[in-house]
Formats: sequence, C-alpha cells, structure tokens
Amino acid sequence: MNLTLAKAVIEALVFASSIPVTLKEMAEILGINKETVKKIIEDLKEEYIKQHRGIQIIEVAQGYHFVTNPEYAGYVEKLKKVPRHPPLSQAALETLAIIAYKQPITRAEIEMLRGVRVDSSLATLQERSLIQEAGRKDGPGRPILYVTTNNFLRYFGLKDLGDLPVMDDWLEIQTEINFTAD
Amino acid sequence: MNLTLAKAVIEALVFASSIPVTLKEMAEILGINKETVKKIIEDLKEEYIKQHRGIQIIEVAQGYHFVTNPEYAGYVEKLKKVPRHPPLSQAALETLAIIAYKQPITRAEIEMLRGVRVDSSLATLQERSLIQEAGRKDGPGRPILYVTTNNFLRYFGLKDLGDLPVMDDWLEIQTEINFTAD
Amino acid sequence: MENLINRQEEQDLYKIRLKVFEGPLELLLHLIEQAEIDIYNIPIAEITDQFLEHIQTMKFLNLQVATDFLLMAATLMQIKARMLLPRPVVENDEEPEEEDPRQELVERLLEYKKVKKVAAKLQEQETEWSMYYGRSGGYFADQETAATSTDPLGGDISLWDLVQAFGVLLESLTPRLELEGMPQEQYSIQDKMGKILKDLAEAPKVYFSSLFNDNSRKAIVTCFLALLELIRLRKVMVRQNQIFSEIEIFRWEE
Repeated sequence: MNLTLAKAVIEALVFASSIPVTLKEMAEILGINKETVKKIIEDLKEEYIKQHRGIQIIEVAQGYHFVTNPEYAGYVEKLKKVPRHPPLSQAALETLAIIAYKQPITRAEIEMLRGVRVDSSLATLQERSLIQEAGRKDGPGRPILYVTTNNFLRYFGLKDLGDLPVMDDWLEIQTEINFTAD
Repeated sequence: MNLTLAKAVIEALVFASSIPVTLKEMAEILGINKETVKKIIEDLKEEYIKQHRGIQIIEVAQGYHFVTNPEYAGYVEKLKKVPRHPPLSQAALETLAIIAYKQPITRAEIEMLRGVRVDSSLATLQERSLIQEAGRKDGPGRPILYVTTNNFLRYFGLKDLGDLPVMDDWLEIQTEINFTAD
Repeated sequence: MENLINRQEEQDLYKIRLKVFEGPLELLLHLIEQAEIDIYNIPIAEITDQFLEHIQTMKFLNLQVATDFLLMAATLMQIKARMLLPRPVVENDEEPEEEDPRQELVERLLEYKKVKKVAAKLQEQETEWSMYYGRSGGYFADQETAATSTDPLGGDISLWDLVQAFGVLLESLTPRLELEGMPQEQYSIQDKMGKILKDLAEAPKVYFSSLFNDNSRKAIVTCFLALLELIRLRKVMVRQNQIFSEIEIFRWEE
C-alpha cells in the first residue's frame, strides 16, 4: 500500500466513523502497522493546521476525529441557530415515545408495537443522541437494549424519567401484550 | 472578508451541517454574495478531487456536503462504526419510483399502478424518511397524498427532482390514465 | 447429451416457477416476455392458463397466494370469456366501436413496465450512492454550546408531540382495551371534542381537569386525545405556564 493511498483512506475512515476511530482499527483495515498509521495521521493533522483549513483532525482519548477549526466557531454557531436537522419523522417520534416509556427495550419489542421495522428510526435517534444502547437483554440472541439519553431529558426539559407525563394505560397494555415477540 | 478566510469558513460550514448546506445559508453567514460562495465552493470541490483526498464535497439535495471518496468505499465498509441501511427491496423501489415521478400521489393510485397492496412499502419508505405525507387529496375519503423528501434526494445523490432520469413517455401515459382509480 | 439438456431445461423451469413475483402484473409481464409475444396482441387464453398454472405451483409450494393474484386471475378469465363472445353487430356508424377487452390490461402492463424500469434506475443510483459515506458523527468547535442549544428534533417539537405520538399508539391499541368491558361511548373522542367546544362557547377558558368526571386513566387519555385533535383542527389553543401545571384551553383566535 503506498503512502498517498493510505493517507486518503485514513482521512475517509476518520471522517465516516460515528465515534473516534482508533489507530488499531485503522491499522487492521489498512493492513499496515500502527506506527505507520500514527505517522501518517500526524502528518495529516499538521497539514490541516498549516493550511488554516476549516476542519481539523484531533486526537481524543479513544482515537481520532474531525472537528471544525475553533477559529471559525462564531460562524458555525450561526449555522446551528437555524434548525439544522430535518424535522423528526412521525415514525421516529413514535419510536422515541415507545423507548421513553418502555426503556430498556429491544428492537424486536418496539417493532412488535409499531408493526414495522424500526432500524432507521433507531439509527436517526442514535445519531441525534436521543437514545443509546444499554447492554443486552438476557435470552435468545441477547438483543441490544435501548434507553433514552441525558440529551433527551435536556431537550424536553425533564429532570428525570419520572418526570414524563404519566400514561398508566400503557402498563395495562404491556401486561396484555407481554412482548411475545421474544 | 478575504478569500482564504471565506474558504476556510465554508469548509467548516459544509462539514458542521448534518444536512446539505445551501449557498444562500453560507452567503448569509459570511455576508458575501451567493455567486462568490459558489465560486469558492467549486474551487474547494476541485481541490479535494485533484489531491485524491479521502473526502469530497458534493452538491446534492440543493446543497453541499462532505462525503467519503467512493474509491475508498471498500475500506470504509470495514469500519464497524458506520451506520448502514440495508438496500431497498424491489417492492419498495417500485413504490418509490411511482411516488418520485407522480407526486403528490395517493396510496390507491400507487396500488393501481403496481397491482398490489403497498401498505408495507409505504411504511418502510416513511420509516426511512424517503417519503412523507403531504396533505390530503380533495374527493371521496380525502386520501393522504405522498411526496418524496429531501432525504430521498440525498439517498440517490440527486440535486433536485429535475435530476431524476427523464421518462418522457411516462408523462404521456399519466395524462391518459389520469388516475381513474379515484 | 440430450439427457443433459433436458435436465438443464427442467432446472430452468423450476427456477422460473420458484421465482417469487412482486405481484400479478410482474408475473404477467414475465409470462409475456418469456413467450416472446406482442404485448398489444396477447393470446389471452394461453396466458390465462399459464397464470393459473403458476398460482397452482405457488399453492403446491405452500407459498401464500395473495389476493392480488386471485383478483388478476378473475380479471383474465373475464377477458377470456368476453373474447369468446361474438362481437355485437354494429347497427349504425354513430355507435362507438367496442373496445378490445384486453385494452385496459395492456395499458396497465405498459405502465407497470415503466415502473420497473424506473425502479431499476433507482436501484443503480442506490448502489452507486452507497459508496459515498456521509459524516455520521463528528464534533464541532462549539461543542459545549452545541450540547445545550442543539435541536435534535429539528424544529418545533415539544413534549406534547412526544406524548401525542404515544397517544396515537395507545389509540391504535385501544380495541384491546375495549375488550376489558369499558363502555366505548362514554369515552368517545368525538363526544369529548364536542364537550370541550360546548364548554368554550359558554366560558372564555376551560381547565383540562374539568373535562372529565372520573379520573380513570381511560377518561384522561381520551380527553387528552380529543384536545390534541382540536388543536390540530385549530379549534382551540392551550396554554400551560409550566410543564405539568394545569392546562388551560381557549377558543382558537386567528
């Protein structure tokens, strides 16, 4: 693998990853050793800084990721005043409502209630930090459990989950359905 | 505002936005005219391509955003931290094709064209934010009308709906049949 | 050698039969293309037989035969019957010429063919664009402020909307609740909407809690949904000074 290619791939990996990507991961994907990855990424970092670009690569505890250059924070801030995300779809909102009231809950359980696949709702909600994974449920397949985040509470101005409007009917239905999907 | 600064800020804005950022938004934030922004961003685009970088700027859904260079897709795929959607089924694609070309359109009209029920396709497409409801059609039952979303444009790499492959004879027949299903 | 070819043919036949078609139109198109016949002049008897045979195969393989296929089979048999009837003698020239019984089916098939073509194009685009990965994470220079001021829901979505989404779900599950012996009329959303509007005709402001006599969960949820429906219809406005404080309801004013 030549250096130019390795550099471009590293740039792509750091960009596409949803959380900081580690040297180990990059080394495995590229099939080169960690030291070389480290050298290349340090070069890249410097390049971005020297050229006074709008974005930079930074190293955090778990790995590397792109950030906007803090020098231009004022401009980026203006962008964020406008609602940047497309409005949450009804589908995603329903999924969020189920998670809020039923957490921790598995995907199969949510799908049981909504009657459709919810993969992309879950992806959207995770991307917007409204939900997160929280371990796995005991039982066949050990499915991932989802819960709401602190960001969810903050957004809705809730002190904690006990602050959610009471919807007791839900409990009745729960016992009735009893998530036979599992 | 000098050019180097404007260029860096534009780079930061395009990166920071989770949905494609428009020329208008960037022009407003920078306090320069749209034509200048357009010129700078075209320069930037070319720079990334010429340098064979890992990321690129593309124009899609009436705005600009960063994506990875498709040449390195094979590597990015290996990264586990990248959310992936499964490809759409043929049923969903057919339903989406009809909506894209004939929007706004009701479920009954789609079913007439496909010859099958489309409830689950519609649910999937809504779930993936590729279509959305847009009011109701006048007439008996006031059925819901469906249109494609901005995310649809992004998903298929289209600048706008005019970017869809031209299907001339399609339009002819549309007037002929004139949705007698209603 | 001949034997080999036959076996190959047999296998192909099975492959075709096992292909699960999206719908009756796709199956018909497939039969027409396979037989290399003119779509404008479909030998309807032959195609009908093949269509029915396919349905038999599906049944034989225990595949679920959707009603759409049965409906199409009925249509085909109807067309076949009409084709067999002698054409009525046209008495005078002003009488419009009778349409070919296959006409409508041909139009639908042609139209569906285009749908398939566009779908195939979209699939190509989808494949091409799946090579471009967008930014799925990343942090910003203003990360700290972003964390508090960011708008993850994209626009004006409040706790109300969340509860509403939840309410809609509850509503869709209410048939199960009705089975528990709850008298339905007593808690109809329509009635509650009427009551809210009637109360508002008499007073400028109504408190949410005054809308129900008993505090059963069902009554509260029904009132809540009635209220949401009235808001949606722009018949009333609500005000709530603090989250979870008493909800006040007003007539809608432009």
